[in-house]
Amino acid sequence: MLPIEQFPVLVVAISLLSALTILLAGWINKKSCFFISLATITFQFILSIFILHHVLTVGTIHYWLGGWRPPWGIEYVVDALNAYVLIIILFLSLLAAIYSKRSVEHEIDEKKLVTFYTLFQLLVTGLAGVVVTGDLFNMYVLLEVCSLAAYALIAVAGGRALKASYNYLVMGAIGVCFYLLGIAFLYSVTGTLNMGDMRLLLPALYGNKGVQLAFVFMFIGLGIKAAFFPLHTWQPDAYTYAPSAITVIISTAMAKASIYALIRIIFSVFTVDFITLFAPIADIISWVAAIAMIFGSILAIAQFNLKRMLAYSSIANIGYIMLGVGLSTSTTLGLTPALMHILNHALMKGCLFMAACGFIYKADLRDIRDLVGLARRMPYTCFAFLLAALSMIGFPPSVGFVTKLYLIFAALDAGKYIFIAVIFFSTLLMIVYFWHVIEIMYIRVEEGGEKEISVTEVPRSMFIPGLVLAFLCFIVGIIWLIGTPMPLMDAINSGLGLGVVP
Amino acid sequence: MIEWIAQHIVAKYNFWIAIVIMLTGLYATIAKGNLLKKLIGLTIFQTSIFLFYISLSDVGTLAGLGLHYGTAPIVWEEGIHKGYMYVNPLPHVLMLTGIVVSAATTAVGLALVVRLYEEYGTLEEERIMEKEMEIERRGT
Amino acid sequence: MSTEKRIQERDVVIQTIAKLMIPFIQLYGLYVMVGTEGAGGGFQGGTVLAASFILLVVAFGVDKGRMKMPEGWNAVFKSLGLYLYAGVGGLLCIIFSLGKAEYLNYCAIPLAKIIGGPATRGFWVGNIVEVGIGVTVMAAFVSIFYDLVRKEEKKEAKE
Amino acid sequence: MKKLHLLPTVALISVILLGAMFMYVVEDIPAFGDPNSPPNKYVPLPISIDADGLADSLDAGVVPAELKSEIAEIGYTRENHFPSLEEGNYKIDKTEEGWDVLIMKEEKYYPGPEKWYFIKEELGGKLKVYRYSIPVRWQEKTEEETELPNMVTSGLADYRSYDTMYEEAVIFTAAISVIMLLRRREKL
Repeated sequence: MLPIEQFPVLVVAISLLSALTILLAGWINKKSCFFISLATITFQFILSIFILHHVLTVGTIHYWLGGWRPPWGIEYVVDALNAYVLIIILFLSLLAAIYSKRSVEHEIDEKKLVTFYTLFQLLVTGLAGVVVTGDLFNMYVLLEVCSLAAYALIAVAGGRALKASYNYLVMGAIGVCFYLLGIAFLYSVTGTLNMGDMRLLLPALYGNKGVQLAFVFMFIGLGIKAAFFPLHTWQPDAYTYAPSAITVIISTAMAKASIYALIRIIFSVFTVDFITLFAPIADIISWVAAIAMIFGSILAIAQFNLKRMLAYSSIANIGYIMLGVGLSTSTTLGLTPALMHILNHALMKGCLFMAACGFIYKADLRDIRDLVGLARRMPYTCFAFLLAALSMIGFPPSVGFVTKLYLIFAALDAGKYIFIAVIFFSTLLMIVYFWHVIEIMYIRVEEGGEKEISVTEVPRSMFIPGLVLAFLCFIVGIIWLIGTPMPLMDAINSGLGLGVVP
Repeated sequence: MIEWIAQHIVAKYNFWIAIVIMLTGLYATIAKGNLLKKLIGLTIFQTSIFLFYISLSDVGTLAGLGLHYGTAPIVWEEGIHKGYMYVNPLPHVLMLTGIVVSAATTAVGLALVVRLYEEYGTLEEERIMEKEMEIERRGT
Repeated sequence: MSTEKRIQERDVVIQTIAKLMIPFIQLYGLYVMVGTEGAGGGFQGGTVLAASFILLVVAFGVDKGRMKMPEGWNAVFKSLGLYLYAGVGGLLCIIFSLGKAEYLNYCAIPLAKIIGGPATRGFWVGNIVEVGIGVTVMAAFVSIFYDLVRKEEKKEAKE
Repeated sequence: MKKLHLLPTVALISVILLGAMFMYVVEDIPAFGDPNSPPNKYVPLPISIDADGLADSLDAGVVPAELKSEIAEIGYTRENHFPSLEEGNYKIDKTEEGWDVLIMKEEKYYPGPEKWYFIKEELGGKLKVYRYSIPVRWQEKTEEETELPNMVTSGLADYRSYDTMYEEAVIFTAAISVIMLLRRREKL
């Protein structure tokens, strides 16, 4: 066994051990918590780069935990899709950790710092674990680790966050239970829990009603976790009232991990054949996603609270990703647009939430109408917001533009022209609400009666991650257009049996 | 018809009992306005799933009349000769994990309920909503 | 007269019975936790042990209970169980075999060269992993119980 | 006027929908207590070929080429990280009901043969292939491999020990969450 094949398990296990260490180290020195957490996440990020390199050059990593062969024991399978999502999640966690340093000191009792960072590290553990695992039940346990940490971390802000967190807990627990029930049905007909094994055993059982119901349950369960349109009701409150750093991490890394789980279940356990065989499942997903794109954008226009507006915008963007998933079965592009938007949306929404939380940090500005003339006082934060908002609208050559371009290609290729109209309409709505904010921030001049805001720039550790993300929005967009990551996308598509349309 | 009932309702009574409990739990989780009752409903819902898993592991056919008897999965040579079979240990293992997860979720939920009660002085969802509205109105 | 004091005076019977019962409950918890011969295991044993502490708190009040099981110890125990499991059991396997064996593969522990692989596994699972699980579960449940109970007490004191 | 009770209506609709879904699937759920059901013993593979000639070959201890290619077609091949049916890698035990195919494990510490496939001759002279599922190995090998008589313990803390580790992480998370939400004293 090559030493590098140990890395997937080390990414998760060292993170867990670090969480324990933070709890004990915090007893001696509260300041050390942040640094241990930061060092661990940096280390995990470096490991994940090695994993991606190994997967692309050598091949898929199969790792038998405890030395037991897969159907009897638990297996870690790391292919191109896992490695790609793992890097995104750990990169965003790293930036959120850097961002949390000052914002947490400002928002949370000093007494709670130790437990806060312990839970933060456990959240990262859960997210990394969900992504690398190759076992259905193991995924359930790790989903529960990261969800429990997320419930508590949202609630720590107090006040209305408690109710938001409670709603999230009830919805999330029902979602995870549905997922567990789905596993029960699959297990009762296949007798295995390993994803690769189940993929081979299922084709003979596609006609089995239990398998069909299992698909529905798993889709609903993970859809609740990912805040897919009709199941999103917990999401706006949770994003709005959570502490800043937590909003950043759950809106980017956690949403992406849930989407990853959904993609893994749909394409790796049930495969493309299943979703095209019985019902037009892919079409249903596309249509619901199209409704989500429009619904989220319209509700975002109606909001005055900036964070809530961004939360509704997230619902629309989850719709973009799911539209990519829905179209993937009928184009030669396969999952490429959806996978692109997983990265792109993480970059853009991370930057936007960092900026929005920066406004709250300095002057408690939650309302969009209070942001008048802020660009002169907080130039860097506002610039980051501007770049990310332009990118969201689809200003070339930003990442938002690339996503929309590829989604249009995919819709053209599939011959479903209606979705092109949906994409254009949703872009129009996005322009309305983002332009509204930008206009208030940059163009509108303070009137005499407006209250004087005397704010300066947020601390450096808070605006630099935002700026990094904002510039990445454009740099990554150019990289996508050049086509450097396309071999990775092809590897993922061929691994899932996509991209080949008969 | 009678055959169908015997085959799918009597022989699969484990499934039906789990389903009835599950639907009770789900109804309570969604419909009840009291936060604590919601949590109780959630626990019932989770427990019914455990019941379904555990019942998958049994190997006794018509216990009493039939040919096989399921016994606890602990190595016991004497029992094997008497015609006993070990029940499937895997669902037990999975559900031990599941029970811990359920207990953990309940603990976090209870902690949230305690905090909510401190904050609003009530556990009825409607009253909490009203108070939130009030706070918002006062805020602006 | 405070509520706490009144309760204590009223409950002589319960206190005496609890004093008698608690050692046996703890002994039984340890038996369930370590005895891999029969049914049981770390989680069940840990729960029984936690129940004994909860009985202590119910009979004598939180303050006395906390003297027997301080919260500081609780935090250490919680981490200790997982350290035993994930650190000692898991990472050492990789370290001892220089990256050749898998995580949690107890055959890679040097003990296996002396008493053989299966025996090592049995020893490790029965005595270290199960105890780690039990300690974590016990500490976690006791800690959750303390935190859920203490609030009410504070409210009563205020009134 | 009393306002419409929205939540009970939603709950009732979802309960009825779910109940209907469960009614729909009941025919395909394995019967209670079936010792041969997929979770308990083996899973049928979609293979069914004529037995004439092949049974003799199985009796002689050789898996015939037709069966081998059928199994490979499902995907149980070396490329998918499953054991292959190479010559000398397996052996066949004849039992009353059929033939057990035992394959050498590839685990470093436990190389001995173990049950993988089960081949049965059915009434119409057809051969049916089954794959053994998880509990078979746990029940038969737990004493040999872990020296623990209790299969739940060995399964919990050895075969699926990784799940258990994160189960502990879950309870740890819950304890820390409760501390964070409720504790107000100086320590932690």
